[in-house]
Parts: sequence; structure tokens; C-alpha cells
Amino acid sequence: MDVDLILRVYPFFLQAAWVTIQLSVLTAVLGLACGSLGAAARLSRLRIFRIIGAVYVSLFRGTPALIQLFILYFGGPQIGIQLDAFEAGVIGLGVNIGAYMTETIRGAIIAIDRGQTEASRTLGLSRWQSMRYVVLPQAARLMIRPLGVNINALIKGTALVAAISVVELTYTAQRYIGSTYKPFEMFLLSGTLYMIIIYATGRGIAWLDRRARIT
Amino acid sequence: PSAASAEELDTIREKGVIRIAMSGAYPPFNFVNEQNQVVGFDPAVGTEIAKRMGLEVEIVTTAWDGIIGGLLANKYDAIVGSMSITEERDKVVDFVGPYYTTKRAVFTKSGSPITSVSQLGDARVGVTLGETHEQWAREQGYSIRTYKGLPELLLELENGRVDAIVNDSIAAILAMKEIGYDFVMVPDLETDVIGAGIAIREGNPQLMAEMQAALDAMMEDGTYLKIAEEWVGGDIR
Amino acid sequence: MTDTAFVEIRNAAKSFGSLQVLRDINLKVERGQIVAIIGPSGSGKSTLLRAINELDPLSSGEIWLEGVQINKKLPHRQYERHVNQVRQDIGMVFQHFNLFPHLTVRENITLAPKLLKGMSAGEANALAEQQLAKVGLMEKIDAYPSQLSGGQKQRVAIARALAMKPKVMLFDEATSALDPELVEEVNLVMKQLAEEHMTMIIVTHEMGFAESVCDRVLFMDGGVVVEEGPPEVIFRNPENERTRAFLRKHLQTNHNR
Amino acid sequence: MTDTAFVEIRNAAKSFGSLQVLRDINLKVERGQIVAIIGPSGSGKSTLLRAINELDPLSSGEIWLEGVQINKKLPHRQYERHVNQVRQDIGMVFQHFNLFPHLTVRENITLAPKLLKGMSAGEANALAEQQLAKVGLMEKIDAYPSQLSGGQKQRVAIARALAMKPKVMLFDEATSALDPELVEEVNLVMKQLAEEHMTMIIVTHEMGFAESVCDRVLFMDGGVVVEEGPPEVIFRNPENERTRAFLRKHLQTNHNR
Amino acid sequence: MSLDFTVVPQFLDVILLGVLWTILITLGASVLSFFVGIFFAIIALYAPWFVRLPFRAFEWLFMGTPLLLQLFLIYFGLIQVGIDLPAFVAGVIGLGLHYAVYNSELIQASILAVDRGQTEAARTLGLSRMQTLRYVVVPQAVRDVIPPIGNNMIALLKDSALVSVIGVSELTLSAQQAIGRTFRPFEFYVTAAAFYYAINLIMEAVQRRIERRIALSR
Ligand SMILES: Nc1ncnc2c1ncn2[C@@H]1O[C@H](COP(=O)(O)OP(=O)(O)OP(=O)(O)O)[C@@H](O)[C@H]1O
Ligand SMILES: Nc1ncnc2c1ncn2[C@@H]1O[C@H](COP(=O)(O)OP(=O)(O)OP(=O)(O)O)[C@@H](O)[C@H]1O
Ligand SMILES: [Mg+2]
Ligand SMILES: [Mg+2]
Repeated sequence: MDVDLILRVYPFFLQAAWVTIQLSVLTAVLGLACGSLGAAARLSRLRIFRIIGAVYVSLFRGTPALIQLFILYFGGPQIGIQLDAFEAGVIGLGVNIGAYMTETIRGAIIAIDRGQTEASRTLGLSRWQSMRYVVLPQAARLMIRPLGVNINALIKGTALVAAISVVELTYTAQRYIGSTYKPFEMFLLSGTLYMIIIYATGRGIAWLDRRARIT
Repeated sequence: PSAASAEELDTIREKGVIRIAMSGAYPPFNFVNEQNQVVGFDPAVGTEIAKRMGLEVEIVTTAWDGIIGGLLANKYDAIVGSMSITEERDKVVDFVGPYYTTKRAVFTKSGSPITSVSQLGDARVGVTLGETHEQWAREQGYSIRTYKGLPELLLELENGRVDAIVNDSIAAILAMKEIGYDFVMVPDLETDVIGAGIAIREGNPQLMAEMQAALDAMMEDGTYLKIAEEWVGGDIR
Repeated sequence: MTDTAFVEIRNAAKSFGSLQVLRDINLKVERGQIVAIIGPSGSGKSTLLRAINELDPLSSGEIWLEGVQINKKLPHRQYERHVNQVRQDIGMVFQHFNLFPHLTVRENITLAPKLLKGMSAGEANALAEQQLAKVGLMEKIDAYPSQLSGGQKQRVAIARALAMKPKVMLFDEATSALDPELVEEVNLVMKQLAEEHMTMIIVTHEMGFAESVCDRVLFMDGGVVVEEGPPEVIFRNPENERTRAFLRKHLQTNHNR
Repeated sequence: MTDTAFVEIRNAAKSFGSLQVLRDINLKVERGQIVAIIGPSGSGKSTLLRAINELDPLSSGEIWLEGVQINKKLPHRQYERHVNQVRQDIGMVFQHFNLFPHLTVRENITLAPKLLKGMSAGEANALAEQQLAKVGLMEKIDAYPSQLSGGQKQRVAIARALAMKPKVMLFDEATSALDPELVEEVNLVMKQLAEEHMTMIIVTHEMGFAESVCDRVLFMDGGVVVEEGPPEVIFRNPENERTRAFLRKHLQTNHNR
Repeated sequence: MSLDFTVVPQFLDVILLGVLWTILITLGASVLSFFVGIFFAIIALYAPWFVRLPFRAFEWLFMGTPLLLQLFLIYFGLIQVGIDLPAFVAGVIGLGLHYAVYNSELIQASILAVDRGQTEAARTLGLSRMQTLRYVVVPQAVRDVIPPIGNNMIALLKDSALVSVIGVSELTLSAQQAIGRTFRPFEFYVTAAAFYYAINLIMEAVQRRIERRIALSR
């Protein structure tokens, strides 16, 4: 174990971890947006939206994220989509995780007892009002934990963008392995940082979940 | 598409920056130093060419197996990453150079029964995915295993999971010296000299010409030799 | 218009897929009248009640409330608006309460008046207090539903419905999910409403309560009204054999002696 | 040994934390006797029943079955073996049936005899058929519990318990989770067991059934036996004021007339 | 550069071989993750603390780091301590253990969710603790957890693409090889995606059938 080497290069791993964190945050935001839209589409009254939602979920959950990323990044320009690696990483992973979040959000909404909608509709609330004031506030609590699981997967998924030349934690490790021939030291560094990021996120989610449960 | 070609050099000039790509994991040609900067023979050559063209340089590191895809997808303007010039590649990209030459080299552990290339018949041979050597090994009908890069190849030969590896000689020899592996080079008489070139997108004769001119000039005036001696320890033209 | 009763159902029929659940039901309820609907499980009682406020729209037939047809055929947007409007006049109480668990008792009651009647927080609050006082639960105003017993929950649900000042109240087995001890407190509230001449349609399995409160009893079976009349007649002297069989069985298994 | 009754409970007491649920209960049941336990919710009826087969072991006191002490203090391994042994002699029927949903009716019944009595598949099958015939459910032998009605489930649960040839059967509100229509079929099976002189201890809310089947009735409240005697006395002429209040309330809310 | 899918058929044999490897990896890792998942769940719930604690750390390692890194470590790391796994086996083990940890979480929750009444009924009949677990609780828990485990296995199929990094010629690597020869990334990645999607659809269909079959025994 080359401790000196670790001590010399760890600041660059911290920088790379920061890239991973930025990637994760942006991807999560985009994923949540796609997930909300997707869920709205899947629950829409209009058949055409429901079909679009279902196809979105099926295609993006049905193929590997790595392949989606390659198609977007390498293939995109062939059909006129020109993105830099970071943008492609965020968009590719975000749209991908959005498909999973669609199902999480939809699941939480349909888990709310039908009686709740019936009671609010019976009082005269419109479809939208009963969604807004009765169903969504209850569903929001139910979705915190499963969305947390999605976000956990997403953080680990950011390692995939190493393949399209974003220098985040995993590619930093790979580059250093290339020049130092010390794979284990490098993996120890990147692995530890991943665990810290994931652990902290997990605690954050648990905290949110507890707070939501209090009422 | 000569109109387009003129434009591409123009766009680069307009931005004042040329983006060059390499894996960043192929010492001594390109690798990250302990200050996390990408250095080595390739970046030095690339930077010098850019300087002579009056451009800034931006270095992109990307995994080798996607490096040509990235060039075609316009993620950068040139690959200055120790890419061997082959006929097949030449169909898809244009090459400036060669800016150095090397040979294919086959290595085994010292003491291995394999002492010549002809004995590789049913040996397990490690190659880097997407390198010229992969294709050569495939054509010879060896049972090949593909890896991401030289570090994995060396590791696997040391670990004994492959009996031989195929790689450019210079990089491998220097790497072995660096880590102190006890490998030997198998004599390979068939090998031709392999030229490493700078890959650019096809149909850019002006860009190609200017880069070639810059390269020729630096070879002429001794800058090239200085760079080569700094990073490789000798002239590798 | 002048010839419709306060609540009137004409030739109501309803199918779920191939299953015909209601067949040609007719019913008139005058203002202030209290009607009980009894009958075996699956006879269509809930379906009828849910049809009245368009939760399960009829397949055919008409439903009128005070001269307004509830189940009008309208283009989608207009229909939605119309339905949201008439539902405000129809209070409904469910077997499983369906209180909103994320809102306090106060918020449960004031949500609809604030959203739909544009009441200010102050007005809505006063209303909530008034309705809660009526069901005897003032002290629970800031509790969450999870902190209430079943009987208290149902009383809040009634207060919530009343806060919209409905013209008619529908009860679907309002006490059958309650422990025996808690039934009485809910029945008391309903009796009080009866004394105030609230128009009510009550689906119930409690014959004793039905008898003591209602003006008229309908016995349904297999999606039709088999027999109807004043409680004395239906409970003591039913004409129809199916009614008799139902009452016999019901009294036997439920009372056990 | 000779001076213990068939089932005997002596000075039974039980606390959950600081809550004392049973206080000094004494009970003797002779072979073939049928005892009903009634009382308000929370009075400790279930706890007493569950103590008899060590599901909720007593805090103090003794329980004997045919001269063997059930709740012996023993080292852990021996205790486990002892308990598994005596439980084979005590059949128990739960309010919520607790059939094994992943097994067919046949497998539900044969599981324990096969594992514990080393019966062959053939023997166990014959036994299952015999027990099912008894509860009138031969045709459901290969059904899964999810395909049965509540009443049928409970009859299978009884057959499952009987297959172990228990010396005494415990029933904890065996019919109170059933729809009124389905209660009678389970009561019939229990009556039949009574005619075969099975020793039974029955916790129930159905006074009518208790009166018609039992030899003795215990009224429990607050963890003690308040009053006990033959059903005629307890139901018609209870001495204790609490018994009277309970019966009055119970008849009122449950019967509603 | 315009799209030209006519280059694809030339490489169909390479791609199909990749499909075969992908299926083999997925099958192997799924089976492994299922049985090891049950084993892990029982350890997590019932093992003494000195087994449970190290086990939790191990679980954390798998939950807290990318699969990519785990595959590297298993393949290039274990051999340093003398465990030489062929790439295919390393891939199956890496994927299998990774998902076993996830399956174990599901199975644990499911074991705890089995109604207490089930245990009570079994104990009342005289079954011992072990017998109750073996014949009553675990079968129900596993049955209840088959749908989410099915989802995990479908996720596993997609993560099998990562095994390309240790050089197993599965579908993704096959596509990359074809791209290395033709320099046509879009065409081959789309082709690979189509094959993944087809396998995914088949797995979903199988999952639906199994769910219908177990619906009865609930
Ligand atoms: N949404 C639905 N889809 C299909 N069938 C339904 C639906 N709602 C009710 N049914 C069926 O309609 C019939 C009548 O049901 P309904 O709930 O009106 O009976 P009920 O008289 O209220 O019975 P209970 O006393 O059990 O509440 C039943 O056979 C029921 O299964
Ligand atoms: N496992 C337990 N832990 C703590 N308290 C318990 C437990 N089981 C029962 N109790 C409490 O013991 C008291 C008696 O419960 P028990 O279930 O024996 O009453 P019961 O007479 O059977 O009532 P019911 O008619 O509602 O079934 C209750 O206050 C109950 O809350
Ligand atoms: Mg109903
Ligand atoms: Mg009880």
C-alpha cells in the first residue's frame, strides 16, 4: 500500500468527487423533472399521453444506461445533437433515471387510497384540486424513500460517464492507474469517496423521511 | 465538401483553441502527473503544433475504446494520442504525421516457454480493445482477451491470466522499467515499423496541411528532438 | 320541474361490464324525509348511493335534486364543472370515514369551504367550530385523524360534510366499521340531524336504528327495489318472501338468540 | 396428579410491562366439558387463552393439562422441546384463521402430522380427508386458502387443529371476523365437536351460541373472573352488577332493538 | 455522416455471440443473487452479532460503491491474493453478489412482514422455531418477494453491460468491437440497445407469468 502516493494525489480525487457531486445533483434535478412529467403523463386522462409515458418508461428502463449514454454522446451528432461530455452525461443519466422516478412517483400516487379521492370529489373539489390538496401531499411522503433509492442508484451511475470522458471520480482513478500502475490505492480512494457521498445522501433522505412522517 | 473543410479550420481559428484528445493513461506518451496535469510526449507535441499555428490547446482525456467515436462526433478536433496509422482507420479519418514510429512488440514473462511469435498458436494473448494490435492478433487466430489499456495488460501478464501481451514497444518497455516487471520481448521479425499519427476528421485538407507543416517545422528545428528526449529518452522519428 | 320530488331517481340502471347491478330503480324523497335502504350484500345499495353524486355514474336513467338533473349529459369540461357544483349540495359519509390523514380536524373541515366557497380563514374556522360543536368534538379541533377513535373519526366526517351546507346527506354503512361500543355516538349524531329535518338517505345493516329514525324503508335485492314502505310495515309485516327471509336471517345471525 | 382437573389453571397472573392483564385467575375444566369465556374488550380473554398454550407465557401461576404442567420452568432447549410437545395436544383456532396461504388445504392439514408425527404421505392424506369430511369441505381439498370464503377458511383451520388429535381445543372469537351469513356454518362444526365431547374453551361475543353450547360460562373483566356459573344463571340472572351492565350493553348495541 | 445500418448484418455473428454471453451472465448472476440473497437475509436477521456486524460492513461496501468499481476489484484485485477468476466468472460473481445484497434487503423486509399469526399458528401446532421458519415463514416471504426480485433481475440484465470493462465479450463489448472496425457508433449501439430491449421484454413476460401463477397462493 503506497500511502505516500495516496497522500500526494488525494486532493485531485476530492476535486473529482466534486464533479461527481455536481453531476449527481444536476442529474437528480433533471430526473425529478422527467419523473414528474412522466408520472403526469402516465396518469393522464388522455390516452395519447398515457402511451407516450409508457413508451418512455419502457424504453429507458429496458436498455442499459451505458448504451443510452453512448448513443446520445457518440451517436447524437449524427442526428444533429451536439453536446459536450458533461451535458451529455447529465442529460443521458437524468432522462434515464427519470424513467425510474416516473414509476416511483406514479406508484406513490396510486397507493393513496381511492377513498381519499372519492371523499374530496364528493365535497365538490375538482380533479386537480383533489390531486393538489389531498392526494399529492400524502403521496409526497410515500415517495421520499423510494426516490432515495433511485438517487442512490443515480450516484453510482455517474461512474458510467467516465466512458464518455468526463473526468469524475472513476475516470480520475483510471487515469491515475494508467500513470502509476497502482490500481488498489486508486480504487480505495475513489471507493471511499463514493461511500461518503452515498452515506451522506442516505442520511439526508432519512432525515427528510422522518420529518415528513411527524405529522 | 471543400466548403466545409475551409470552415472547420476557420471555426478553430475563430475560437482560437484546438481541442486534442488522448486517453491520459499511456505513459510516457500521455498520462497524468501527480499534479493531476496531463503530460507526456503527446501533449507536448500537440501543444507545440498548436503554438506554431497560433492556437491555444485544450486537452481532453477519454477512454480509448471511444476515442474515434468522439472525434467523429466532433467532441474534439484531433487525436494526438499515439494512434497507429492503419489503412482501415485512414478510411474514416485523416492522419497527420507520422509523428513517431514504434514497433509491435510481444511480451511474455521471463522463463515462459514461448520464445517466438510462431509459438503463440494457442496461447492466451492480451490486447487493448480497439488498438491495431487487437486486429492483428485476431487475424493470426490467437485466443485473445481484450482490456482497457496497457496497465491492465501488464497486470494480467504479471497475474498469469494471459501468456503474452501485444503492445507498442516503447510504451511497454518504459512501463515495465518503471514498475520493475520482469518481462521479456519475444522476437518478432515480421513486424513493420508502425507510425503514430494525429487523427483529424476527413475532408479538412487545410487543417491537415497546416498541422503537417507545423510538425515538419518542429522536426526541422530541433524542438521535436528536445521533446522526445525529455519524455522518451531518445529520437523516435 | 314542479312535478319532481326533492330528490328523484327515475329508471336508474347500472352495469359494471356484463354485470347488471341496478335495474330500473325509482325513488322519490321529499325535503326533510329520511329513507333507509337495506338489503343483502351485493344487492346494489352502495352503487345506488354512489350514483346519486356521480361517483359511479348510471348507465341509464335520471337523477334529480331540487329540480336540477344531476347526471346531465354534457361536454367534458362543462360536465366536470356541473358535477363539482352539484356535489357541493350532496354530503356523503363513507363506511371507512375517508378523513384526510395529513390534515388536522380543522383543516379537514375547512378545506372544501375555503377552496370552493371562497371563505376566509376566519369564516371557515368559525364554521368548523360550529360543526364540531354539533358533533360534540370541539376539543379535538387540532388533532390529526390518527389521534381519533373510529367513532370520533366518523363524527368528524359528518361535520366535514355538513360544513358544505348540503341539501341532502348520504350515509353508506356509516357505523359498520365501528366497534360495537362506538356505534351509538355516531347514531346519536344522525338522530340529531333527523330532528333538524335534514334530508337523508341511509344505507344500513342496523335494523333497530333504521326503524327508530326513518320515514321510509327500501328493501333492495339483486339490483331492484323489492319492497318499500314505512318501517313498521317493512320490519313487522313485510309482504315479500325475500324481505322476510332476509330479515329472518339477519336477525338470527346478528342477534344470536 | 390425581387431584388436578383435566385442564387446570392456578393463580394465573400476567403483565405486559406495567400493565397487569391477568390477576389471579383460577379455572378447572373437566374432560369433555365446554367452557365459554365472555367479557368486554381488553379484559384479558385472549391473553388467558394464549397463556394456556404458552404463546404468551404467564408471569406467575401454573397451567396443567392432564396432570402435566405446561408452563414448567426448564432450561431453554428442554423448554422448547417440552412446549413443542404439549402444544401438539392443544388445538387452537384464531379469529383470523391463520391458514398458511402458500399451502393448499391438504398441505395445511398434513404439514404438522407429517413433520411431527412422522406420518407418511398416504397416512396424512387419509387423515386430511377424514378431517375435511368432518367439517364438510372434502371438495376443497386442493384449493388454496385464497379460494375459500371466510367460513370455509375457519372450518379448514378447525380441521387442521383436529388433525393433531388434540386433547383440548381453544377457540378465540372464531366467528367474529366472519360475515353474518357465514357464522352459522362454523358454529355448526363447533356444536358437532361438542356432541363428540371434545373438551373446549371458547372465547366468544355470541351470547346465543355460548348459551346453547356451553356447560359453564366465565365472565371476565379487568383481568379477573368476575362471575362464573351455568349459562342459564349467567345470562338470565347474573349476580354481579358488572356482568349485568356488560350483558345489557352488549345486547343493546349488538342487537339494536 | 449519415446513418447506414447496412453495415450491421456483417457483424451479426459477433453481435449474436455477444447476446449469448449477455444471457449467460444474466442467468448465472440472477440465480446466484437469488439464493445468496436468501442466505444473506437469514444471516442478517438471525445470525449472532459477531457474524452480523462484519456482514453489515460487507453489505455497505456493495451498496455504497459503483458496480463498475466492484467488478474491477473482483477481477484485478482477487488475483493479487491468489484467487484467479476467469473474467466471465468474475462478472457473474460481481453482478450476483451486488444484487444478492439488494435481494437480501427485500427478503428481510418480507420475512418481517409475514403475519405474526402465521408463526403463532405454526407454533401452536407444535412446530419448532426452525420448522416454522423453514416451512411457513420463508416460503411465504420468498413468494411475496418474487415480483420485486424479478425487477432486480431485469435491472441486472442492464448492468451486465458493465461487465464489458473486464473484457467479457458480451453485447456491449461486441458492439464496441464492431464499432472499432467500422467506426459507426450510432448504428451498433442502437442495434445493441434493440437486443437488450428484446431480452428485457422476454424477461418481463416471464415475470408476468410467474406472478399470475403465484397469485393463487396468497
Ligand atoms: N367498481 C366496480 N366494478 C365492478 N363491479 C362492481 C363495482 N362496484 C360494485 N360492483 C359489484 O356490484 C354489485 C353491487 O355492489 P354494491 O357495493 O352496490 O353492493 P351493496 O349492496 O352495497 O353491498 P354491501 O352490503 O356488501 O356493501 C356487487 O356484485 C359488486 O361486486
Ligand atoms: N403483546 C402485548 N403487549 C402489550 N399489551 C398487550 C399485549 N397483548 C394484549 N395486551 C393488552 O392486554 C389487555 C388484554 O388484552 P386481550 O387481548 O387479552 O383482551 P380481550 O379480552 O381478548 O379483548 P378483545 O375482546 O378485544 O379480544 C389489553 O389491554 C391489551 O392491550
Ligand atoms: Mg355497500
Ligand atoms: Mg381477544
